[in-house]
Amino acid sequence: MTDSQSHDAAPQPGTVDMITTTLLKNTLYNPLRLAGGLLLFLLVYVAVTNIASGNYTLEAFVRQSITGLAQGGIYALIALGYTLVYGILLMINFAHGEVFMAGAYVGFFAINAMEQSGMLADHTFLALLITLMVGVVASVTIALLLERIAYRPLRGAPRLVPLITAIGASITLQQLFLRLFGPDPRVYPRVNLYILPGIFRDLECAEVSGAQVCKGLDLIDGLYRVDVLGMNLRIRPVFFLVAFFAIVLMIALWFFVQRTKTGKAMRAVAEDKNAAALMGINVDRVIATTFVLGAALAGAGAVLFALYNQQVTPFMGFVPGIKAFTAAVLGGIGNIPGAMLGGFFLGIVESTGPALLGISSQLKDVIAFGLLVLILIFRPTGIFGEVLAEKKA
Amino acid sequence: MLRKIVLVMGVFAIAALGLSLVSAQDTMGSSVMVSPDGEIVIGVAAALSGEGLAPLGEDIVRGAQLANINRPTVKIGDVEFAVSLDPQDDTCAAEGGQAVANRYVSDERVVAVVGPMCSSACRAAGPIFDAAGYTSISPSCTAPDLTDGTFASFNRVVPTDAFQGVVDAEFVFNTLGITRIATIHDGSPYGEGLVTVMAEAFTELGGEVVFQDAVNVGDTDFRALLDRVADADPELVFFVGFIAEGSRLASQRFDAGLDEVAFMGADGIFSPDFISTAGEAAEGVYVSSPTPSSEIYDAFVAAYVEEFGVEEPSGPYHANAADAYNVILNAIEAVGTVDDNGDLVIDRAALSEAIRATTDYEGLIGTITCEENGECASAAITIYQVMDGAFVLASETMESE
Amino acid sequence: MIHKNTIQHSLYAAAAILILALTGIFGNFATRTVIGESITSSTVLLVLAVGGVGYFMANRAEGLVAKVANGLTGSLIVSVGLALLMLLESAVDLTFVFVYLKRFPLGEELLFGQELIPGVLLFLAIAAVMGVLAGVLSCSSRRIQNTLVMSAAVMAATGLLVNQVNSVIALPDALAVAAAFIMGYATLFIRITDKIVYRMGIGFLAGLAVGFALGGFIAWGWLLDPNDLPRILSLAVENGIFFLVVFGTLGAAGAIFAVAPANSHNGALYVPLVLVVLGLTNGKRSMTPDQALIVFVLVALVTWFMPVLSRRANHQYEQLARPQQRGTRQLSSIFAVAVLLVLPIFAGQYITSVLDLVLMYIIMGIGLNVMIGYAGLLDLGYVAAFAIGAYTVGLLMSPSLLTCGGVHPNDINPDQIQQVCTGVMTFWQAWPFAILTSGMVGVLLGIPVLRLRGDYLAIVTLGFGEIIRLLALSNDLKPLLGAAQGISPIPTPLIDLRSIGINFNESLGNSISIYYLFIAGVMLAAFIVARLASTRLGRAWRSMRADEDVAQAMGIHLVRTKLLAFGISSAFAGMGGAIFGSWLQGIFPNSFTLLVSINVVSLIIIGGLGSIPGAVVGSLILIGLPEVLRELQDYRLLAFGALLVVAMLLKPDGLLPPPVRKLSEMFSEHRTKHQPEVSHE
Amino acid sequence: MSEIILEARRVTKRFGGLTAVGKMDLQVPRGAIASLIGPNGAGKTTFFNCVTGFYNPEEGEILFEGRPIKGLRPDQITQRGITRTYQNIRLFSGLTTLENILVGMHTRLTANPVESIIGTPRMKREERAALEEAMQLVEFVGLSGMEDLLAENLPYGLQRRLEVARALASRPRLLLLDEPTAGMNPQETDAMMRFIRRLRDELDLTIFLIEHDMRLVMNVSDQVSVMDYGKKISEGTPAEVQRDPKVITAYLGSGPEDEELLEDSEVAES
Repeated sequence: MTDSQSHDAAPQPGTVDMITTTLLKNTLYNPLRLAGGLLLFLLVYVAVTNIASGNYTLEAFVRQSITGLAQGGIYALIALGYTLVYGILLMINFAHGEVFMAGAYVGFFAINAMEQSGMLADHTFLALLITLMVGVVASVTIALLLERIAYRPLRGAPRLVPLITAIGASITLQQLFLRLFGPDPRVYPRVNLYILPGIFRDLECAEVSGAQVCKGLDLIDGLYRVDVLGMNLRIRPVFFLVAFFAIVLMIALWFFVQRTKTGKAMRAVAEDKNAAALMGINVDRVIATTFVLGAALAGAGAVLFALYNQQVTPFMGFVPGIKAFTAAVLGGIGNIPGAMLGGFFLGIVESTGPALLGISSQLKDVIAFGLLVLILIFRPTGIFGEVLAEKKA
Repeated sequence: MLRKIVLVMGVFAIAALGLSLVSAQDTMGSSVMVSPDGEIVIGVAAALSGEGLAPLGEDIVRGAQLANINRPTVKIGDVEFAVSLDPQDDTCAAEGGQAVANRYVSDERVVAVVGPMCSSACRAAGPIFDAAGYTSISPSCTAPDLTDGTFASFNRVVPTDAFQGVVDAEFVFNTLGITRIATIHDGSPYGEGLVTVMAEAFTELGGEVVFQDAVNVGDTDFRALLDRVADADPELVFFVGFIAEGSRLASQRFDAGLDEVAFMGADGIFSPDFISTAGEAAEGVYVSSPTPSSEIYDAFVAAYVEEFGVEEPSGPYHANAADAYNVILNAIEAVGTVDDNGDLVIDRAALSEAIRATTDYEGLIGTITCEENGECASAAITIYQVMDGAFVLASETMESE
Repeated sequence: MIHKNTIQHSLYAAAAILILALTGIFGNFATRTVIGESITSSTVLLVLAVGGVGYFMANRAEGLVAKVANGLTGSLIVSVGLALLMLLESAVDLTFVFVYLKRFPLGEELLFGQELIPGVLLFLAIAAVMGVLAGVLSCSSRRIQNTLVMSAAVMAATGLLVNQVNSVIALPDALAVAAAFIMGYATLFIRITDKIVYRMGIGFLAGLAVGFALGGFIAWGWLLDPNDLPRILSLAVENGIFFLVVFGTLGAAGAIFAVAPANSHNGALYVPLVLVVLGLTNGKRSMTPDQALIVFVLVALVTWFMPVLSRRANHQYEQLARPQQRGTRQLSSIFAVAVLLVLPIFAGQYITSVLDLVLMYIIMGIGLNVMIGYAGLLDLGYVAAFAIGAYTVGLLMSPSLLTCGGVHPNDINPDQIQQVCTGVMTFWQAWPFAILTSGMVGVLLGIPVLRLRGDYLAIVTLGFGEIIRLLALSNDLKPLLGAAQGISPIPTPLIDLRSIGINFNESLGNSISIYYLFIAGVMLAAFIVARLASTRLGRAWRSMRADEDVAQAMGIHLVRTKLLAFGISSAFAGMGGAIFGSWLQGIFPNSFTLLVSINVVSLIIIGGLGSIPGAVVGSLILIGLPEVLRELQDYRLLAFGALLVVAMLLKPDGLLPPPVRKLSEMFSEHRTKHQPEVSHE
Repeated sequence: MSEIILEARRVTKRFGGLTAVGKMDLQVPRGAIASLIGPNGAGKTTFFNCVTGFYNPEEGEILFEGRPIKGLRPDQITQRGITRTYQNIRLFSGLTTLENILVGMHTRLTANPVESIIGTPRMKREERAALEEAMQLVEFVGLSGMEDLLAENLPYGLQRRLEVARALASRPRLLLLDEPTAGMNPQETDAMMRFIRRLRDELDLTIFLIEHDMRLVMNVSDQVSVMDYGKKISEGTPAEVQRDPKVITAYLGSGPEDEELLEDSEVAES
């Protein structure tokens, strides 16, 4: 409707031109962004020199990226929970890392019992499925209790108050598990889950009564040397399993939130709790559902994590919890694909960054948080986090 | 306004006057008095909380407790005085060491202290014990500079890192014949300190440290770091830190293709918990430890297992703690006097001297002779290797000169 | 008859208690005696669990029968839960899962040495009795309940703390101090004048009388052996004048607090009580039953009469003229300060070191209040500024790359260090640098996050905290910051007044002397922040917190105002960090964890956002309590976490939220006070 | 009429593809009560936001007292002498009546933090004078006796008055009122009408307001501008505007369906 009036305005530049010029202008005229840009450039320069001088090879990058992929998948699964809860309640559920830990812990008792009874060896897949379910149920239970005891009574309180209860709940859960189950790490059994013997004909073969029997790919505990494009890689299928799992669950979650009735109710509650209540939505129930969804993802992630990292301790949730929250913010908190992307990004940056820049691995968190700051300088609401964040901030 | 200022000044003046008067009078008790029905209290400072630290601290407390059970009294002439322990958590950190030291020096009944456990805690506790005229014997503070004469109160019955690091380097270079190593520590003063000594000694011997890095406590995924280690192509990975990180590194090294590369740790992971946590990955791992292998030591461990209902000691320092306890008791017996009321009087300065004058005490960790600077560990470093889920001797015990 | 929620809530409580029981808590505390040999911490815990639930349930019903029924139900449900657990424990081995049950089997503690079945029955019977008692108790008047519960609680707490808080004050000293205070207090019955100065004078005389009497008794040898006097009474022999001044002052304090507002009155009255209790248990490792009884009775008496006394004091205070009221308030705070100043002499090194820690966190709490409480910027990386303050002091006070002209001290011949490292400063020189550096780094860190709001800011600041710690820890910066070894030794602050002609040369080397530095820091911080908060900048912060856009539209320069908040707040952290570094005489990067930031944020929110007294209370509770309650051992952090949750659920605004500023009252008061002066000018 | 205090020249503000304000021209004479009316979503509040610096218009020029103010930050514009109130009252919660007004004086106070800390006599004098003036303002807007109430605890009508008092505290020369009578009953509206006149007459202010209540607009305004779809469609005295057929169509003709969306996005962005 305004087009008719614009004939006397300067001719509109092309879209691409406009974007580049505004970007340049925005960057050059903003000292902060300029500084950020320079720093980013410096990082890239260091990385490039490292690669050029042969200190860092593509092979190392691919190898480290693969482990980063798994770590990133775990971050993503936890981050989804953060993002969901944040989207609806605008609160940082600091105890989410402990929800993750609870899943892994209780899952341990399940898988341990099944190992004792021999079920793990006989029906591996079923046993793993049960462990996963147990882990999910444990996480969900803890999350529901948390919501009911620590968060729901404070729904109208100032925003910092639930943050403190969340921190308190986080410490309480961590210490409670420590006091209940002891400080020594619990160790998941090593699980061999063989799949697709038809495709992987020459893997895990053994002579059984004179005949060559091949069991196939060991999905969980397998470690294979593969030569791809001249790169000598060590592949653990479980890394890809984790990443795959994270992506599938993310997509499922996305569909759930976008398409189902409950998902729509969740979005409505996120927009405006009062209005949603007036529309006949049971806000408490929707919020509880959100916690359940987030916890289920965390619980599933926890069991996967424990399956390939073995050790489970009461403290295992804290650091991943913080990283996952970083990932959620990186992607734009409240945004489902954003959390996912943030998780993978963080995982890969953490594992490739120190070597790429040739600095101590101690500083990997510095790289992760530094990138977070840099990204937030350019996009204050995270990579994808525009719509929701601007409205709520 | 003026009135206010005058009032405030007045109060401050009174307070200052009181302060100077009372504090002038408040001199530290230079001796301890114990009545015949009282107890000689010995503090035990160790980390009783914290992931991976609590088992080590608990081990120290148990060592002292067992020594206390074996020798529950001090005999002065023909009078016996009971000894009791006062264990406190030093959290293996400077703040904890400071708090614990303040706790002990404000309790006049505490005669001496076994501990603290970690070098940073020892460093923070040192000035406080010094000022109060207390004396302490640490079973596990290994930082070399603790005995450089700064602290009059500090003694230890554990070999310094300067020694352990050299022994480790010699073992790797001479016994194993390895020339390329990578080192990793956990960012604790202990880890960083020992790794630095070891790396220096190893380079001096003619070896090459091809990669040096550190892990963050609490992290779970060290695969990227291990991948960098693998790229540097060492023959052995030397890690100093505690059980949690150690067992993760040991397990994850296979994912990075370090199957053929030896893995070695130090006393921080010398614990059955390391083996049970790392599982199969612990097989073949070398661990250096101040724990000796001798008959009296084996008997002590047997008593320990019996007393506390565990399968094995949860850490490496129980013997050092027990020896520290006994050295203190010996010193008390040497300097304690019974006064006319039948009370035991222990002069703190004399006690401190008596401890440093300890010669040729046959302890669990070897023959203990204290030097002027508080270095009491004539003790030895022994290197073990994990075989079939247990620590077995990998080398002869190496005695210090 | 039974309240509709009783069974449900008792079941919740039972579940919580069962979980605690599974941690082995009962056995863990069984060896720690509270009163005599028989009553242990775990007895107290049991009474709390079973009786407490019964009492709680009984309280919501009306009438004796209903109360008893509810109490019984509550107690029985909890105890049946515990009994079932004991039966389960004896039947199945739970120790693989619940490792602490191995060392501390539940049955060992709760069966009272009986066989399983008789023991369980006995346990249930005792629980039932406790439930009935709880019901009966809740039937009595509020005042009786308060008195009984309070006395029992103080008795148990004393028993727990006896071993920790030791050698504070001898009983004769405590009684003497209390007597002087009470004499002064009693002068409120002499109604000559309302003028506060005269009141004080009368109180002083009363105290003086007590002092004279005591001094006389001591001199004549009627009271105590003159050669073996406790700390305060020995002054009578050593310095009679000063002794009398002290007692007179105590009496004056009593007279002032007798007409003080209810809060300060009550607080002041508890001081002699606490002193006497401390005197009673002085030098003991545990409390005997008689001592317990005395403590119980004393506390009961004070609690019983407190409402009456406090009402009267408050009433008297209200009757005073405005200037007299102000005088009373000022005087009582001056007395409070005086108590604070002499406290460490009696408290001893340990308690003082706990107080030092508390004070340090108060400084940081006041500082962080600027960020969170006033400006509304959620900062989870406050530890960064704290660390920078500590490191700056560490680097400037010891030989380092900074002070040795860029040469590493290890590369310098030890004999020449003095000549080369000319930059080494004293604490008093380095302190301002530390404060300034922290403030500046705070501003610098603030710049990139100016546009971020709320939780984005939280995670970025958290990141900054971690970045600073990791940089300090990293091998890459080892030559400057010392990596894991940190910086040590750092000299302690030295007050050397000899250059200005006063013969005073004292090193603040221990917890007691550094206490005064901390006190000075707290006062400075409180003064500055209170001033800022009540003037232009403070209003700008608070309006920004309420609505950033409108604040800007009201002419507030957001960037400048925010950066000032970052800078000032960080400067206080730096101030605390600097003292911390030289107190510890060394700096270790592992001191600067996220937990420090979390502690500070929690304490100001628990205390009440934007409230300086809130920061004090929050710090005492969150930092002081866990430190003193070392008896709780590993349960400390668990209690800490639970406390955070419970405190927020019960008091979302914090314990001492800032009062609404009554500007118009201040204004009119000011006008009446200054009107004549203005005309005079 | 007399000199022009506020002048907008071809001001354009777009949100993505949506032009909320398009080539808006407007002049407000000094000392006038000028009104801006228009259907919901016409872009009135957006225009206000452009004037007060919340938005930076893509095109055009805004002059205040002859000097360009486009692109200045809101605080700079306040410093120049323009303040405003809000459609949905936006007081500082947690601050008392007096404190809210004192915040309004922020630009006029000069004490820097150091002076505040030291407590210099100058700063104390300034604070005292500010408090005195705030008390007078409280009296002026009729909030006496409620000085120490928290702003959020005031009754609705009084909150509006406090918002005006806060705006007045910066001693503006141009006051923008965004729907000052929204949510008020007829009596309150009448009181507000008198109040607005008093503001102009007693404080020598220029007032520019957005309003939906036609009775008020037609009663108090010296000049009425009408906006629709982001453009000015009419301007003049109340009587002239009332007769303008374009205005009648704008109000009676049904707008497109995205009208509400536009309004929503305005609320959301502000």
